[in-house]
Amino acid sequence: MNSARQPALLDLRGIAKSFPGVHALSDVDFTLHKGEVHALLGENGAGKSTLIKVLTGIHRRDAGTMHLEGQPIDLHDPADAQRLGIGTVYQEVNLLPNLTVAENIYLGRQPTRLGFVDRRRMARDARALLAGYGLDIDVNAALGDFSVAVQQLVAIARAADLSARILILDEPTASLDAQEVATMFAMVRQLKAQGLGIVFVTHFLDQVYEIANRITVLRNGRLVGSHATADLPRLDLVRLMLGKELAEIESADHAHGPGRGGLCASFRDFGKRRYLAPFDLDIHEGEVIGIAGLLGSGRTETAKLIFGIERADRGEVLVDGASARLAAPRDAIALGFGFCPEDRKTEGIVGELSVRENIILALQARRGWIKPIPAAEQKRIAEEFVRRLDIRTTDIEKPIELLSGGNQQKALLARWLATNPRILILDEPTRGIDVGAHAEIIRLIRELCGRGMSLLVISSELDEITVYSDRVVVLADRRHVGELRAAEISPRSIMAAIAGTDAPVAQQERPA
Amino acid sequence: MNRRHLPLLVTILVFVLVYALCAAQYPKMLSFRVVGNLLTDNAFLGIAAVGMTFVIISGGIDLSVGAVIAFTTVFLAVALDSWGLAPGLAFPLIVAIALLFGAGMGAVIHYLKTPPFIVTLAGMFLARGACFLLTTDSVPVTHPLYGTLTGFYFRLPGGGRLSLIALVMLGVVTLGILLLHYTRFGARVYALGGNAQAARMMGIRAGRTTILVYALSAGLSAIAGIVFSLYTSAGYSLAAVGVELDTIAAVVIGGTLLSGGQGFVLGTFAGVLIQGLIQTYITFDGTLSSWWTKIVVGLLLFAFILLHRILVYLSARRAAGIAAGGAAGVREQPA
Amino acid sequence: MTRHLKAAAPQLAALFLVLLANWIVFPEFFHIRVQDGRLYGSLVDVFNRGAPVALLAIGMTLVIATRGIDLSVGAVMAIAGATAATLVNDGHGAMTAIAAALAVGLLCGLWNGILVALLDIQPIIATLILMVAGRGIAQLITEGQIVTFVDPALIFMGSGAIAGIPMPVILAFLALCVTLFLYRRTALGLLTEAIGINRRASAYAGVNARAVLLVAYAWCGLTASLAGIIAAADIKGADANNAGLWLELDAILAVVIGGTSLFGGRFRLVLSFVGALIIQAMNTGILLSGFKPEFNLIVKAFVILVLLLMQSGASGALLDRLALIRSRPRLAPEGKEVS
Amino acid sequence: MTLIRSLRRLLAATALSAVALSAAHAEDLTIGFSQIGSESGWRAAETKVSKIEADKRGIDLKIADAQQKQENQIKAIRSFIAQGVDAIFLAPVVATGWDAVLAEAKEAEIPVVLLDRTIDTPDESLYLTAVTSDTVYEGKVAGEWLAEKTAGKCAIVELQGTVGSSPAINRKKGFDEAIAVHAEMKIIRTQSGDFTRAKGKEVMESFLKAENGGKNICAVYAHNDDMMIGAIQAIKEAGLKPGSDILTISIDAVPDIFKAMADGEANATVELTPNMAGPALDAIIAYKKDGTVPPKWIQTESRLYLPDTAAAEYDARKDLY
Repeated sequence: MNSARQPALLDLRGIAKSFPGVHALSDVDFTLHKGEVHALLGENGAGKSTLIKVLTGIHRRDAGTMHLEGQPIDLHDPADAQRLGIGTVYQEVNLLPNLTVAENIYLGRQPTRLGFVDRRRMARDARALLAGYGLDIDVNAALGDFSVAVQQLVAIARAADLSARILILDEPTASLDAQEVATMFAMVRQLKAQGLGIVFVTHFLDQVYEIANRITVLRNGRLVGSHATADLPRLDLVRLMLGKELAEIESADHAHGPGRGGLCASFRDFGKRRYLAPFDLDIHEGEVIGIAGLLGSGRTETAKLIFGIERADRGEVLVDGASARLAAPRDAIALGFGFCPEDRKTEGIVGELSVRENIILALQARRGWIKPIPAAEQKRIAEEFVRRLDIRTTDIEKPIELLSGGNQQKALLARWLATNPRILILDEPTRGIDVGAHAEIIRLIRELCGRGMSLLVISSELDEITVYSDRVVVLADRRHVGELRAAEISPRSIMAAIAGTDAPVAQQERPA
Repeated sequence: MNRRHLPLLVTILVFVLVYALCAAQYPKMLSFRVVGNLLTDNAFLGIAAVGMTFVIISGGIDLSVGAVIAFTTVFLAVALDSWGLAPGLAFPLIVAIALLFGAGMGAVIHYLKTPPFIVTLAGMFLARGACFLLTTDSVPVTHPLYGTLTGFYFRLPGGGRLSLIALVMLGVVTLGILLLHYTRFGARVYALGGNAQAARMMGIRAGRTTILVYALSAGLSAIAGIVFSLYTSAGYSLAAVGVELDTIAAVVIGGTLLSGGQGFVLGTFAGVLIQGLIQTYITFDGTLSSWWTKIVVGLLLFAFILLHRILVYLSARRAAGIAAGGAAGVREQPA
Repeated sequence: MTRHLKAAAPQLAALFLVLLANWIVFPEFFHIRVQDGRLYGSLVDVFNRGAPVALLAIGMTLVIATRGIDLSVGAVMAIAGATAATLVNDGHGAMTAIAAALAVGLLCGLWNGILVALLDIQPIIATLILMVAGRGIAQLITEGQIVTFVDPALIFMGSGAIAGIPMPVILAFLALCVTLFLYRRTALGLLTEAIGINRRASAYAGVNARAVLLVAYAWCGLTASLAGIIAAADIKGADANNAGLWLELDAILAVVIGGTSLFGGRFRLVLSFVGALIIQAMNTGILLSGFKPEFNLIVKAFVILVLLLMQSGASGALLDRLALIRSRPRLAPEGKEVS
Repeated sequence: MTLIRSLRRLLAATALSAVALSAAHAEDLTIGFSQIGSESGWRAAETKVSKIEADKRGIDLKIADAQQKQENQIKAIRSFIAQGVDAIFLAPVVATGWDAVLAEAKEAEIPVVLLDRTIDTPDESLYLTAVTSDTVYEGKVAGEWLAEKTAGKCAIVELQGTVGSSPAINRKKGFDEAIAVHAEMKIIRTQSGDFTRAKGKEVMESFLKAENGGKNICAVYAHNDDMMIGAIQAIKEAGLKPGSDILTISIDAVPDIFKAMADGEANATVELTPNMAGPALDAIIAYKKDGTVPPKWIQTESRLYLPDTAAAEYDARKDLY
């Protein structure tokens, strides 16, 4: 497939790029051939995104050469890249939710008649294009009306249609469930067969082995290796990425916390119409409850109801045996709850504020504005958590938006730990962060429940859930469909519960 | 029906409702004369508001429209009467000047990364100041063409008139609809207002679009100025003070979001008519003192915004309910 | 401290330049003498005349920090002045009148706050309502006339002096200090910035966004009413038609010149205050220069443009800041991440 | 379907309006008054007096406030035509730009009376009559008084009205004409005080500083009394005596300037009467009754008032304002 004689589709040599104070890339080589899926891997901050931004014309390189099918190229802006046939799909910033699906696909190259956009033809073309990938949706509806998965597929369809040569997929699967990933991969294989070169960035190693022909690993802005997938066993890959052996993950055993303490909170017949079917849930001290299910199954909805972001319209909450009010996050916080949302950027961090301010925010909000936390105390709290959670920042006064994803996640965790909560809800705490931070967060989860804190952890990673949960609540179709206890917990049993084939525990009441 | 069109429908519905209420109290308001007046009297406002719609959808704001209108009237009066320029030359010339002026503001906004609010505020001072440099007097335009143009109208039953400037406004609104919804440029404007970064990544040149949007707004303001100059046959440096706020209100009443990315030219048109209707109603009433006029206008604005919000909220909730009930697990929940 | 000074460099340089220009067109600009127990001179005028806009700018800064805007401050000034004047003329004491005027201002601010925070109406439109109706309310109180008053205590608010320093200057500084205390000595400033940057994330962290918004708008109404009292006391009469007319634009301009972003978030009260002084220094300079009044607006437009150029060109740091703010909802450049 | 129904309703309404037009009688007249706004105390007084005068004569006066905008005045006139009023009063905010809309009124046979200010038009048949003072003349009266008072020798500072407004332009013009014949009368500084007290005070403050602490200034001329009241305060705060150290002359004759004159702080004012509606109403009633055509210009007096009568004049006016 990859003929050595014919010039590579894309060839980068000695690329360097630095920002004030940081060498983001130095002397990186990268080669992409036609009809291959090339995984680009590395921890957060390794330089993947910078390399991609150089490739797509968002950043100018400081040094190095770029050749496209043997011709030297120089990119000034994303339009240049688009013209040369380099298309990109990003994890977060993808398309324009306020435009229709068809407009998104054809933005900048709409079919026109007499100078006016031929909307009918555009819709027809868009429908045909998506149908080619097995997607049948209303192309005249706003893109924002569709799920992230559909949006992502539309983004790929646009990029592939736009650029017949190179497609860059920057963590496109980060918020998709297994079935959606499968749909996407079918699409990727189709494109690969058409001869496109595809650059694939991801954190999911399974996916790499499923679809990539070749793997290039970056670390600290440098190239550490480029291998055919078949020649690179998983363990070696992890070693390349981390630069060390990670015994901890491999030896993860089923070490649970000290078991259940007293009953801390219980939800009875708690639910909201058209949002989540009523459920019962007891939370004990020092317990880790895993919440499993596919994306959209009601996992995040459960968290949002418990945390008062959405207001339940039936049922009651008992905290320490007394009925409690849960109309807003502030009520939940007053009861000693905490919640690390999945969408860090829009629901978690307050970007321009410093790491210190982000960490003390919830504590301060709970104390009320009139009693500020003294500056020295703020500094002490922030520094303590920076040390304890190993948050990598040069300065606690640095705006949090300048930190990497994993460190932002840890700072958010610190925000809640500072309030010393009784119940902490973590929604996908390990999503989109690198392997090292991942292991650290799992270690933290164990440590926390060891100290008597109750944890609700939402995760798509069944292995992970299995490792730390005392109990697993399984959801499907916005309903709590089952609950697994200590010995029953395994990836297999969870999947069975989700699928509803062989639920080991009596199913909960179905909603009316 | 598409959910995107909801605010537009609400606006039109409210217009019809308000008109019906007015007509119930003053039957004479339901005449061709009043309809003709609505179109003629608000022609310049409507034209400027079309430009403002583009600016606001692109995520910006333009405070200079009133001043540009005033400058246009003064320029035309001076150019036609003192300099003896032919209208065929003066009209394109002033539109060209305005286009350049708007493009300049767009360039400052884009390249100096300054908020449009401030840049166009400076533009407002500049244009208004430039009027004073030409003349501080109110100058009548005596050119015979003006008489011909203002004398041109279609007679409607009941003494109503569909004037040339009303036709110009209807034309601009139509072209605005075409430009916004049926050209690539229009899609770029939406894209820029929806998410400038994403639009840039999709290959849209933000700078060029920004400059074009502000040039378009200033150019349309100049056309509004020409219309205003025909409307009054004069040039006056204090004309159209505060028109920028009227246009912004019309655009917002028309269902366009000030945060950008969503809106309709047709909605703006309805917004302009609603404001005109409120004024007509107050004149028909004729008992309000100056201060009560202001208070009532404020209250009506409030009532309208409130009604709009309630309707949109109710429909959105219904729509969300249907989506959640019908396609749980596939469609995302609005948070 | 040096960090603060560095951040303030463009504003201080601008103020210096405008004052320098004034000195060039009018060499006696810096002369100050004592007249009837109060300081007297052009520089004093800059502070004295700048006080109302400075007061408006204080409140406006807080509102802008929440990602809002308040167009009604000019109208609130008129209402407050009308209230105070009418009350003293009805035989109430000056203290009662002032308290009532401040209370009315607070109420106006709360009204705006309710529209924005509880009804979720876009700030520019929400406050447009009071901008239009408010002046009508003020005229309703005065019945369209200029209500002249002779109460010495109320007049003292505008033209009195303590230790030679004119009252408006003292009141503006006092308001600045109280606001700084209220926002920076408590956690209110932090919470305001937090909701301005990311309202949803702040709400999830337990910040009562509605309360913070209400306080910001209420405080803005309060400072506007104080400005209105000063403006009325200055001319010994409440001019509902003209008091504070178009001053909301000056106040917004002052905040932006002070370096607070219209996109909300980090705010800088002292520099907004400096921004108001820059604007007034410019106005005073125009008056002293002897230019024809026809040139006023042109000069103003060019000075604003130059200020914008200075802020964006002379200070690269600020440019970066603005660029960052504008791209906030999107990805942070990964190149700046810490590895 | 609804369209047809509304069309039918429209036709019915227009038929109604035709009936209403023919049924107008002289005794129960409806008059529409397009007022500029309430930008000054004088303006509010004019509105108030107009209402009183209309009530006296049993006439229904509909007042439309234009908030200082010409476009609103044009809209109001069109609405009055649509309503079928018997006559229209117009206090034009600006001199130009009325031809088209007044032609419509003429076509609808509705007489128009201009109040307070006149308009700039080649076709005088567009209005029945104009009840105005002569703003150029007002400026002239002020200038002549000052020339006489100072024996033709005076360094004057001028507080202009809003830049571009017609009273500001005309009052400046009249004043300039009056002092042009005196070689030693000169305007040494002129700035706009926007017709307001606050701006009048601010501008005067800077004039005082710029002119050697006010020692170079012999007199101040303000285009309206409000600016002068602000200026008087500025003069006092600068440690000078208004009325003696610096002479004052302004226009309008509002109550507060009489008070200042009574206190010896102002020297003179030129009256602009707020009762423009009275003569206008009489003219319309006569015209409607037997077709008496009034003279084209009913000029109100521009009287000069001096401190001697100030106290009495103040008492006479304070209720109107």
